[in-house]
Amino acid sequence: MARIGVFICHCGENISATVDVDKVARLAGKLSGVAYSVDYKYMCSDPGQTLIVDAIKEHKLTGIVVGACSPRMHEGTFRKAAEKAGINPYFCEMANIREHCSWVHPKSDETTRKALDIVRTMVEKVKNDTALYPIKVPITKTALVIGGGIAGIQAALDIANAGHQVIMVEKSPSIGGHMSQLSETFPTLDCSQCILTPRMVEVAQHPNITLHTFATVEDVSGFIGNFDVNIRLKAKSVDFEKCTGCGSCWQKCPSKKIPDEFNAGMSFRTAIYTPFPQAVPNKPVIDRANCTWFTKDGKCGVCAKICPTGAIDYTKEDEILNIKVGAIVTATGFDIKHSDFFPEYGYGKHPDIIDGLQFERLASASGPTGGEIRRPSDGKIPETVVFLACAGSRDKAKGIEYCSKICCMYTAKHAMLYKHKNHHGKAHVFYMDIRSAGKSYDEFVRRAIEEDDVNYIRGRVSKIYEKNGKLMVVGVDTLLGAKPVTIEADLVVLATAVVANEDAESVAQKLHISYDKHKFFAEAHPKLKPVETNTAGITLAGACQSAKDIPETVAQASAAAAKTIILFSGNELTREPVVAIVNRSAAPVFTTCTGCFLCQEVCPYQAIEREEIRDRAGNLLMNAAKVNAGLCQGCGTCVAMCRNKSIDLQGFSNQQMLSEVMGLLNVPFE
Amino acid sequence: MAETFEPKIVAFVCNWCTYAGADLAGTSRTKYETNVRIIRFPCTGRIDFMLLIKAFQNGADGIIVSGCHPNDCHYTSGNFHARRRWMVFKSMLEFMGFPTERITFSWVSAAEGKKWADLVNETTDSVRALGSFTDYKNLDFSQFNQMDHEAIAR
Amino acid sequence: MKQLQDKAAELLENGTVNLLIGFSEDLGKRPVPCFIEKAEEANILVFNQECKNNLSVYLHKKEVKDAVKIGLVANIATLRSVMQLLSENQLWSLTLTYLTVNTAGELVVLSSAEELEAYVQANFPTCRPEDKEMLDKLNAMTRQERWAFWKDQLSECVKCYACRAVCPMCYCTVCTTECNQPQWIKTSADTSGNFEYHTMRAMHLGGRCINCGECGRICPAGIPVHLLTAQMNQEIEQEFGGKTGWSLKGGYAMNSFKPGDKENFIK
Amino acid sequence: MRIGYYPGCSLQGSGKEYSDSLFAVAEKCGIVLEEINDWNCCGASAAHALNHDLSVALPARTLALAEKQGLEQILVPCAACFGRLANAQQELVSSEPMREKISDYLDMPIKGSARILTVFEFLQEHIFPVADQHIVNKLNHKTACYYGCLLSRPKELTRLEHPEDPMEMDKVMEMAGAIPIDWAFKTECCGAGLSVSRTDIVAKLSAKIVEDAVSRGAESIVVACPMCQMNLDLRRPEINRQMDKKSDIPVMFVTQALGLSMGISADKLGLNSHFVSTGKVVSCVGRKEL
Repeated sequence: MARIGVFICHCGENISATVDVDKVARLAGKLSGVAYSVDYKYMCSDPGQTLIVDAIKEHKLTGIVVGACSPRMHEGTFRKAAEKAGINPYFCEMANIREHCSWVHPKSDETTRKALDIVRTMVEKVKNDTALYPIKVPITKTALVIGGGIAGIQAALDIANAGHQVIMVEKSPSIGGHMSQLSETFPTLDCSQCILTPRMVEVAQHPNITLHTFATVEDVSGFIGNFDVNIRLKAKSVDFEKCTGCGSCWQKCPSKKIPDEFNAGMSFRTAIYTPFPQAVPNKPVIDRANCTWFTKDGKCGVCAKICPTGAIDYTKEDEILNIKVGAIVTATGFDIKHSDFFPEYGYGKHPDIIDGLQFERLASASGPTGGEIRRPSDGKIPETVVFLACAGSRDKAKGIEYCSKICCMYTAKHAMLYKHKNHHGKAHVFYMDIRSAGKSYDEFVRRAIEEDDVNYIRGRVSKIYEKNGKLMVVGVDTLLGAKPVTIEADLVVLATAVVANEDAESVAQKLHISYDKHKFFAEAHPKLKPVETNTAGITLAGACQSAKDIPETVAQASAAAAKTIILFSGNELTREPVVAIVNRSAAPVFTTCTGCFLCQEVCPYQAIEREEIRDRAGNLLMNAAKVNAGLCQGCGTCVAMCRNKSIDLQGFSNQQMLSEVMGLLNVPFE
Repeated sequence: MAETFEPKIVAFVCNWCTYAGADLAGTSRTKYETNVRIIRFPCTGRIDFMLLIKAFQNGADGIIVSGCHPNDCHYTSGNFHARRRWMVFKSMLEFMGFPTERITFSWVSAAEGKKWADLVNETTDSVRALGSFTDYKNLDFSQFNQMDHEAIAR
Repeated sequence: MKQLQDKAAELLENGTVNLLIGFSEDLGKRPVPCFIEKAEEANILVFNQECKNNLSVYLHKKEVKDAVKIGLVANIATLRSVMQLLSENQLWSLTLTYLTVNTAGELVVLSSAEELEAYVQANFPTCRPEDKEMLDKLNAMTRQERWAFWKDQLSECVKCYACRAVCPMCYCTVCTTECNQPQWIKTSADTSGNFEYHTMRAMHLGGRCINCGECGRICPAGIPVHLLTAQMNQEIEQEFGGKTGWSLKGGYAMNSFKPGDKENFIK
Repeated sequence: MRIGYYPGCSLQGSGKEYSDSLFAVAEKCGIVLEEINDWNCCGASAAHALNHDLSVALPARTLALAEKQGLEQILVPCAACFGRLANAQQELVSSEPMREKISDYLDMPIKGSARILTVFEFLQEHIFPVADQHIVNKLNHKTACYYGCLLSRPKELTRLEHPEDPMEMDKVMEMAGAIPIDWAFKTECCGAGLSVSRTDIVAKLSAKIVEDAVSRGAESIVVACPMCQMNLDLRRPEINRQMDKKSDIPVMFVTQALGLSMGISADKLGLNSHFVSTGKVVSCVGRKEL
C-alpha cells in the first residue's frame, strides 16, 4: 500500500499569495494513499528539505509529491532529498503549482482548486512510479578520429594530450588535408604549411596517437563508450617497417603522367608516390590503378629492383583491423565544386579557368610553378586576373542555396597574393556581397581593395569565352552605372562552392549519423549542440558539418575533443534511466513484442535493435525489439507507435500517464 | 448548476518546448484562464492517442496538444511523427462524427509564454462556447436509459 | 479448377508444401476454408468469385506455422495482405507458395516473395466500389449525422472481437484490448467503450490495412467496421502517399514523416 | 504516327525556305506533315507584352484545333512559335482554373496534351533513324551552329541536353558531313525583338555573332529560327558596317543543310533566295578534303 507524502511550498508568498496552501495541504492529506501532508514556507531551503527527509523516515513514506515550482527548477533538489531519506529518487514527483498556477491566476477558490488538482494528478503518478536506477555504461577510453586534416589533427592532439589513446584514420597516404595545399592563410598571410607541418609531425610522434593513413572506416557498430569499428587498411604495397623514405623508388618510376591530386591536377606524379614533400608519414605508397605492375600483369617492377631495403611488396592485400573505441570524432572534411560544374563558364574545358584550390597551388612555393602565378595553358604570367566569388554558392538554380563562407576571404587573399607578386597586374573581383565577419577579416578585405588596388565589381558573371587568346569575362556592374562589363582576362579563378565529400553519405550511413540535404553531417542541435551528433558518442569537427575556415574548424575540433574528454573523465557513463524498455516475461511468452519493428524506424537514435530469441537447441523462436539503453534518449516516440504496448518508457510509462489523466479528471483509477 | 459553464481542459504538452513555454508564462506572470491542467510528456512523439480518448471519456471538455515547432524537437523528429499521427487521428475522429474542434493542436516554443497564455484563453473561450461535452457522456447514458425504460415497461 | 487441384496435388506430393490452405465447398456449395495435407485430398479444392475469405489470417496460427512449408490458395486481397505482413517482418519462419487465378482465368503459381511482389503490383486492386460509395456517402453527411450513424452502429457492437480475429494484420500476441496494466480499453460492451475500441483498431490499422473488407463481412452485428480503416487508408494515401501491401520494403506512412507534411490544423 | 505541323507566319513569309527545305527533307524520308487546320498567329512578341490571357489563348486555340484534329505530336519549327505554344501548354497543364478560363474564351474544350516538338526533336526522332540511307553528299566545311535565345530558353521548355552549350544542331551538321566548330555565341541574342524598331541594336548584337563565327574559321552559320536567319542574313550590310569589315558568310537553315547533304537541289531548298549568297556552301558539297 502506497504511503505518500505531500509537501506544499509557499515559496515565500509566490504561491501562498494566490493559492490557499493550507487548504491544499489539508485536502491533499485526505486523498487515497496519502499518509502525510504538510505545507511550509520554503520547501527548497535546508530546513524544508530536512522536513521532507524527516517526514519520509518518520512516516515511512514510499513516495513524495512536492507541490512547488516547475520540475525544471527543483526536481533534482527534491529527488536528492528523497534519496537521502532512503527512498528511490524516482519516487519523487513535482506538482508545478507555481509557474502553472499561482503565478498565472489571481487569488481565488478556482486557483486553489487547480493547485489541488495538480497535486492530485501527481499523487496518482507517484502511486505508479517504479524504482529506477541510473544506467551505467562502461567506457573504452580510446577515441577514433576519422580524417587527418586540420580538424582531425587538432582533435587528436587535444584528446591525446589529455592522456587518452587516439586512433586516427586518414584515407589518403598523408595527413594534412586541404590545409596542406594552401599557400598563405587569411587574415595574416602566414604560410599554411609552416603552421601546419609541426602539428602533423606531432601527431606522428605522439605516444598516444596511432596513425593509419591510406585507410578507411569499413563499418561501425556498438554505441557510446563501446563502439566496435572495422578499419580497412588499404594495401600500400610498401612495407613501412623496412622503408626509409629515401625516395629512390618514385624518382625511377616510369609511370609519370598521373594527374597530381595534391597540386589539384596541375602537375603529374608517379604511380609510387608520396603526395608532397612534407607528407606524414613520409613514405610512399603504390597507386595500383595506375601502376604498370598491376595494370599490365607484372611488367615493370622497377621500384622493387631499385629499393635498397627491399620494402616493396606487390603481394600485399587490404587488411581489416578491428578496434574498440569509446568515442568517434568525425572530421572528414569537404570538397569543392570543380570548374566543369559550370556550363556558363565553358564546362571546365578551358585550362585557364581554374578553381580556388588550383590557385592556391599556383601561389604556393611548393606548387608546380614554385610560387609564381603562371597560367596553366602556356605558363605565361597573367596580366589580368578575374576572380569570381560565389561560383555556385547561393545559387538555387545550381542546387546550392547556402553560402560557402570561406570564398569572400580567400578571394581577397588570392587577389592580394597575385598583386603582391605582380605589381603591374590587374586583379578584378566579381562578388555578390562581401561577407567578412570575423576577427580582422573586414580589415583584410579593405586592405585588398584600398592598399592593393584590387578592383571589386559588385555583380555576377554570365559567361566566359575565349577570343584571340584572351578570356572574355562577361558580367555586370550593378553599382557603377549598372551596365554590362566585359573584361579581357588571362586567368579566371572561380571561388567554387564548398560541398560535402562525395562519399559523405556512405560515411554517415556507416556511422549512423544524420546529414542534411547537401550531405553535410547534421549536428544534434543547431545552437546548443553544434559538435554532437544525434548518435551519442560521435562528434563532428570541421567542414564535414558545414563550410568553415581554419580558425572555426580548429575551435570546433577542440570542442569535439573536449566533449570526448568529458566522456572519458569517468570510468562509467551514467545515464538517466528515463529510457524505453521492451517487456520480457518467462518462456514460452518471452515478450508480447511481435517483432514488426515499426518502432525501429521512428527512433531518432537507432537505439532499437533486433533481438533473436532462440530455444536451447538454438532454433529461432521469435524476433523482438530490444532497446539499447546506452543509445536511448527517452523521447518515447516508439511507445506511442507500439500497437500492443510492448515497449514502454520508464518514468513516463503508460500506467503513469494514464493514471495522471485519470487522477486529473478525478476518476479513481486502480 | 453553475451559472456559467466552466470547461475542463487537459493539455498534453512536451517537456522541452510547451511545458517550458508555460513555465515562462508563469515567470512572466502572464495571466490566463484557470481551466487548463497540464500533463507533461517528454515529447509530443510520446503522446498516445488513446490518452486523448481516455480524457474525453472521463470528462474532459477540451484538449490541447502542444509541443515544439517543426525542426525544434529536442529529439529531432518526435514532433514530426506526432504531426502525422494527429493529422490522421483528427480526420479519423471527424469521420466518426466526433467534434474535433474540442481538440486544439499547437506548436508553442519555450520562448512563447504569451502564445501559451493566448492559446489557453482562446481554447477555453471556444470550448466554453461549445458547452459541456455531453456527446460522449451520453453515449452510455442513452443506452442505460433505454434499458431502464424497457425494465420499467416490463 | 482441375488445374488448381492437380498443381496442389503435385506440390503436396513432391514436398514443396506440407500444408495447403485453400477453399472447398460445404454442403450448401458455399466456399469454406480447408486445410489439405495429403495430395489425394487436393480434389476437394475450389476457387471462384465467391472465395472471399482472406486466408492469410491462418498463417499466424501455431498449427500452420508448425508445417513450415505452406501453400496458399489466394485471392488478390490475400496476396496483398501477405505482402504487408512480409514488410512487417512477419511470416519469416514460413516457406510460402501461392496459387492464384489471374484475370484471364489462368492458374498462377508464385514461389518467391519477389514473384509475389511483381504479381501483386501488376494486379493491384482498387478500392472496392461498394466501400467507395459508402465512404462518399458518409463523408457527404454532416458531422452530427455521422456521429448519429456511428453511435447507432457501434451501440450494436458486443465486442466479440470477430473483426480482430479475422484480420491478418491483427497478429499481436497480446492486443491492446487485453492490456490490463493499465486497462486501455473498457472490457464492457458499452457504446463509449466500443467507440474507444474501434478508434483504437482503426488507428492501429490505418496505413497497414489492405482493404479486404473481411472485418465488415464477418461482423455478426453487421457493423461496417471496415469503412473506418478504408477511410483512414484513403486519407493516409492521399496525404502521405504509399499503398499498403504494395512493396516488400514496407513504407508504413505512420512511422515516417516529411518535414513538409501538412500542418494547417496546427495553431 | 501522325505528325502535326504548325507553320506560323514566318515560315510562310520571310522564312519560307525553312518550310520548303523542311518539307523537302521530310518528303525524302517519307514523312508526311499534317498542317493544323485553321491555325492562327501564336501571338509572339506582341501578345505576352500586352495581355497575359491573350498570350495563352492565342496558342491555346491552335493547340485545341490540333487536339480536335486528333494530333498527338505537333512540329513547330519556328523558335518563337515554339516558345509561345510550349509556354501556353505549360500554363494549361499546370493550372486547372487557367485551363477552364481559356477553354471558356475559346469556346472549345482543350486538354493541352499534345506533344510539341522542336525541330531538333523532330529531326532526332523521325529523320535520324532513316537519314543514313538518304545522305549522299558530305557538306565538307566548317560550320557554326547558332541556336539563338528562343531555342535554348527557358531550359525547362526547350529541353536541350546542355542549355548553356547545346549540341543538338551540331549533331545534325555532323551527320550531314560538316564540321561544327566550338564557339562562344551559340545561344546569344541576335536582337530579333528589335528587328524593326532598332536596327542599330540588331546590327550590334548580330555583328558579335557573325564576328565570332568568322574569327573561328566558320564557313557558314546554321540556324533553326527564322528570326535569327533574317537578322544575320538580311541585316548583313549593317552588320558589316558595324564590324568594319566585310563578311559574306552564308546563313542557312539546318534543314537546308541537311537537304543539301541528301542531294536535294539548292533551288528546291530555297538556297537561292538568301541575301548573302549560299554559293560557297553549295559548292563545297562533296568536297574531298578541307
